[in-house]
Amino acid sequence: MMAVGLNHFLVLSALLFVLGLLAVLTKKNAVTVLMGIELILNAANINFIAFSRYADTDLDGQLFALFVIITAAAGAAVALAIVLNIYKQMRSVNLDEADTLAG
Amino acid sequence: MQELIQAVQNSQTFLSGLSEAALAIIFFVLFGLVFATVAAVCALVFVYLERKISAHMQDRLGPMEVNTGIPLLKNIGHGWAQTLADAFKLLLKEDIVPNAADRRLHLIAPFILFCAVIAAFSVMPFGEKLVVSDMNIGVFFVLAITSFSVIGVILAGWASNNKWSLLGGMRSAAQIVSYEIPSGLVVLVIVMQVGSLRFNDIVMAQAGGILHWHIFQFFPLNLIAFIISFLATLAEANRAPFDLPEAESELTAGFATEYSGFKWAIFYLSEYANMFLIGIFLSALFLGGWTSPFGSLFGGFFDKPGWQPVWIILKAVAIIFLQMWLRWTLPRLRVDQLMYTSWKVLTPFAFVTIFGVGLWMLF
Amino acid sequence: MIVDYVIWIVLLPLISFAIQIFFGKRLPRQGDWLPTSVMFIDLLLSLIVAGKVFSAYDPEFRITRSFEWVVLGTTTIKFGILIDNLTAVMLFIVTLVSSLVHLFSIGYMHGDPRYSRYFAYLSLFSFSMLGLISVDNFLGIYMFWELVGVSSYLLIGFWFEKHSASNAAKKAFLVNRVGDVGMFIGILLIFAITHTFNFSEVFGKIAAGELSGALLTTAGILIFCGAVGKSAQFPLHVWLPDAMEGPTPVSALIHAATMVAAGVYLVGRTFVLYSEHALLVIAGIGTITAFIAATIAVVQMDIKKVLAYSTISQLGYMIAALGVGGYNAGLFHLMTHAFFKALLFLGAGSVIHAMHHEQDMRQMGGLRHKLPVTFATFLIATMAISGVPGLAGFFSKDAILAASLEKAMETGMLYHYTIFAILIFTAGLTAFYMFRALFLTFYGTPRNKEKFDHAHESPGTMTIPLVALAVFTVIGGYGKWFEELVRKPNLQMFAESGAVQDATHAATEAAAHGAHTIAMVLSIAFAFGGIAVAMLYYYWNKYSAEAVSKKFAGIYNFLWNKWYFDELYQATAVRGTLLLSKAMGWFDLNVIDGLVNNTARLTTLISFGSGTTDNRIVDGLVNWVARIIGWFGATLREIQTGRVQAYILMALGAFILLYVIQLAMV
Amino acid sequence: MSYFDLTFYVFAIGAVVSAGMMVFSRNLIYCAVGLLFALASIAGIYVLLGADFLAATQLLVYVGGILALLLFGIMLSVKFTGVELRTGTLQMLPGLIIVAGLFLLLLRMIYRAEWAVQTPGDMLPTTTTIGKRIMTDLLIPFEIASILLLIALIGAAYMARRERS
Repeated sequence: MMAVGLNHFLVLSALLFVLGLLAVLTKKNAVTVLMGIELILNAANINFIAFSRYADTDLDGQLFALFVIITAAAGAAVALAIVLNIYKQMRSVNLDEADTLAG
Repeated sequence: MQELIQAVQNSQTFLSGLSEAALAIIFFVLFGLVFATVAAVCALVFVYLERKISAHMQDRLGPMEVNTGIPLLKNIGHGWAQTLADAFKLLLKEDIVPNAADRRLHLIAPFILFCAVIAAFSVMPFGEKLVVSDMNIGVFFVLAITSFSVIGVILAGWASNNKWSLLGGMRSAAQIVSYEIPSGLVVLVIVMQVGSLRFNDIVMAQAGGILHWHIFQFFPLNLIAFIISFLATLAEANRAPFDLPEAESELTAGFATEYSGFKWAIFYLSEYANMFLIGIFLSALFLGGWTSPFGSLFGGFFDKPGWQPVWIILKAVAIIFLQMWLRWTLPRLRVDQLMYTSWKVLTPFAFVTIFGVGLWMLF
Repeated sequence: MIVDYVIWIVLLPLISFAIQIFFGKRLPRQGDWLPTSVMFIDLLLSLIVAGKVFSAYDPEFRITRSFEWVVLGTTTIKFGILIDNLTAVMLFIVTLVSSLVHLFSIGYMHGDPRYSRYFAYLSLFSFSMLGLISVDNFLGIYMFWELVGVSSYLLIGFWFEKHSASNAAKKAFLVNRVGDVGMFIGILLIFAITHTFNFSEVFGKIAAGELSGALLTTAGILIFCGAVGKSAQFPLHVWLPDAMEGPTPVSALIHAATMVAAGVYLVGRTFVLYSEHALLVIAGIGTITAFIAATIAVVQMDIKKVLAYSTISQLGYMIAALGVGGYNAGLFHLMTHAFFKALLFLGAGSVIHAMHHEQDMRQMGGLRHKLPVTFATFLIATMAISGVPGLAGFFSKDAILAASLEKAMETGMLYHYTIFAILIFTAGLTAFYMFRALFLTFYGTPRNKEKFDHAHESPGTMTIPLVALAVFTVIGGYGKWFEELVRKPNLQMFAESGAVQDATHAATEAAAHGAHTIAMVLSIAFAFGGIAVAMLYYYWNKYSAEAVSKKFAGIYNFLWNKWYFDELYQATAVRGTLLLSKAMGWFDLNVIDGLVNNTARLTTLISFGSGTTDNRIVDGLVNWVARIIGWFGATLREIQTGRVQAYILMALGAFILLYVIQLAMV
Repeated sequence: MSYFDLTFYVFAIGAVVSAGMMVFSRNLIYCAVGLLFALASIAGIYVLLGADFLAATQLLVYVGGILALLLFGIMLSVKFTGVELRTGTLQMLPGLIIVAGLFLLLLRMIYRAEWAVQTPGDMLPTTTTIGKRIMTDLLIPFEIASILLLIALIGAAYMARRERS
């Protein structure tokens, strides 16, 4: 295979993004969905860093990725707290049962 | 790592034909094994030391019986081969896995813990050149890798599928996570003074004799930092006064209850490796790492590169002795006391030292 | 001066009528004295007026006074009083007879429950009759004509509880109306052309030739119809015999002297109007009426019926006289007839009064000793009407016959000769049936013993008028005054080009004389013939009337049934109208109601149709739309599953779709 | 096959395989472990891209923090509250189709677009530049991020606390 270039990283990030999305779309358990979301964020980060490397932008990409990681951490904490509360309310964490907003 | 590969490729040995990647794999494996064995050996030694020191502290002899008939070593006595015997015992012991447990996790957990600890050694400075990978973010890397051990502990607790081991795992994980914060903060103090995360930079900053060691700079602050760091890392290793998770009557061995045989040995090994890691880490940060305490006194004789690993290891052993010392003297902390010291004592003091050093450096 | 008198003469009865009708009951003696005294005052005034008019002794005597009554845009209708010799005579006759009848009624109607109202009706009648003869235009005549009709209706139907009386009243009124309608059309015809109602103006216009030829003749005949109706001439005479249902004085006043004379007066007043042809018609009708009435009178058994038919016959004479140009004769006969016919009726009245309201001659007989005054006056009147020389009747009837003969000789037409013949024969008949009645009632043996015994002479109030009338019957005929004063008007009199004395007057004088003597001889002969026959049958009883009636049963029945006129009218007019009304009824019911019902059914049908379409289509449409929206809503709702992951899936799907579309587009 | 490519493929495959494990495994814990190795390999990828500081942060924050948190979440909810360990999947087929479609679109985009790419320079230590940049240009976002974390901390703690009384 040819030398690893930018495209490789982009493909990898796309693949990870897609897998993360798949997890979000198909997993019944809320926590797994959260994991999926984390994966999606990481995929995005790969993109950022790949571009910060291959297009010299004075590490902007990396800084952005750093902030993504920070917010992801905050998000995960709050999300998990919410999931816990959902569990208290509904005695189950399955997303397909949480459809009280159905039309 | 890159130079090694270049060197091998250039040396016309049979290896130079291989592609860079293949060589890289070979070197990875090689280094891994080396460190694993070194760690194992040190662990054995420390286990033996611990048993002897703790015994003598408690005015008893400790293991004396197990010696070997091997001509040279025969007359050492003092049961020096005790740990060898233990090791053999553990290796031969039946490896029981609770039936409802998750077999794979049960297997992986100890290795995650062990890898986390061993990986940290790759960054430790045994000499100016004697560093496996001289990372620019050396210290930060150590902190990051040690956080892996939390996962290992949790998985171990979970994999043994018994509520108490899970609780024990949870508790030790919580303990590790919460003590990570003060140790991280304190590292900041040193990094602030040195201005770089590279171990060698930190160590060289302390060159020039005992007085240049960080511990003595900014007089009280760095010392406090050292103490906080020492306690925090001790707690992260789940040792001594902070080894509550194993100590509870119901929790027995904490998350390692369901482990036996080789996997338990891994746990044991990783614990002592962790102690050794802490030793080197602290000596590098506070006690001047591989610099000789005598500085230029004896004509810089002791500063020669050859001596560097000796100094660092001596300092590490001293710290380890201190840990063992603490273990057999101080009573265990209750869980709330444990959490209290972490959040209400160590973290605030860490902040104080940071601010103090920060201000101090400004003026 | 004279006009004021006349106005008072006309208005006094009206006033008395007003008082009488409202306060009659409360007046002493139920107010019978009021109208009677008023009538005598009227008689006095009319004598004064007559005196003044005749003292002038001028055939051209004429006083008129008129005032504007109604202004209709351009045309103004004038209303006024006309007084000339004819009016004076008529005034005298009417007031005389009316007052005598009032006097007679006091006795006759004594004890009647509606006594006061009777006198009120009498004064109403007098007012209308006096008004009629003094007015100077067509419209006025027509108004009083109607008033007279009404009062005759009221008086005939006075005893309205009697079914026959009310029927008779109605019959009289309706038949009169028929005539009145004809008259009214005539008046309108004249007005349409001459634009005026006034007599003199109309006659002037006719003289000027504005109204002439066929139109003039038709107008004349139409006006004559009114006269036929009122004076009970040939086609419209049926009501008079039935009118006998009313009280006898009424019959005497209305059906003998005055009202029936109105028709003759009208013809007289408007004589100029009638063209040659019209006169022929008038004469014809007159003669026929006379003949028919006479024949029917011969077989009548009721005394009042006999007198009624004799009246009709005498009126026929008058009309015939006018028809043949005997203007003077006709009117003279009117005057004389008024006297002796009123007498005859009052006489019959007292007979009936005496016999306690028994009118059938077969119940009477031999009353001459019981009722000496009544017998004597009745005898004089009978002789007068039969034309016994020396009495009033002879002179007037002879004049008529002479006039007709004269006309016959003048025109030499067979028509006029036949007329003369018939008139002569009728005169005989008249004599016969009058003396038959006389002998049946007063001579022979009394046929109803019980009533005969009760009979007694009528009281003073009743006998006085009889005697007065008797006197006038005797003296009325003498004197040329009538002949000179009441001259036959001709067109020239009214032409604007000044009054040209009728040069022709002398010529006719000679011819007249010849005819006169022949007529006189013949009339006397026939009169005494008639009397002789009557004596044969009823006085000497040589032949029995019954035998004759059986032998000629057919003719007898025919006559007895009054020539079947009533049946004829019943069959034609009455049933015709009934049929017509039934037809109209049927038409109305079926056609119009049918039409209405059908339209109703049509509308219901249409509304039903529109209703259902509205329901089915409009509502259907609305419901369909609602259902569709409902369906959309339901399907769209499916998408809202409530599951977050489903939403993300949809979003991404859409994103991909758009992306692909965008690619395809580029 | 340079050393660089090898390590890239090792980490890439490691990441993808573990991510696949996370997605397709039924057992919650395996998901977590899958995520763990995915994150670790991604940290490796960061190193390959010369972002050594970020690799360390990734390890420290993601693996040490978020993953530990997730594990805690799973274990507490499964062990003590009876949430069944096995999780099913929803609408897998449509999900797969959509995701595959997306992946193709992304690939098409990657290979179609002409990225403004220069040849990468040698890998310099990034910590100092990051430190400088944070403290100069990005000071405000840095402070806001800190406040954000504080809020999240308090919020999560408040929400998850066990109701007293």
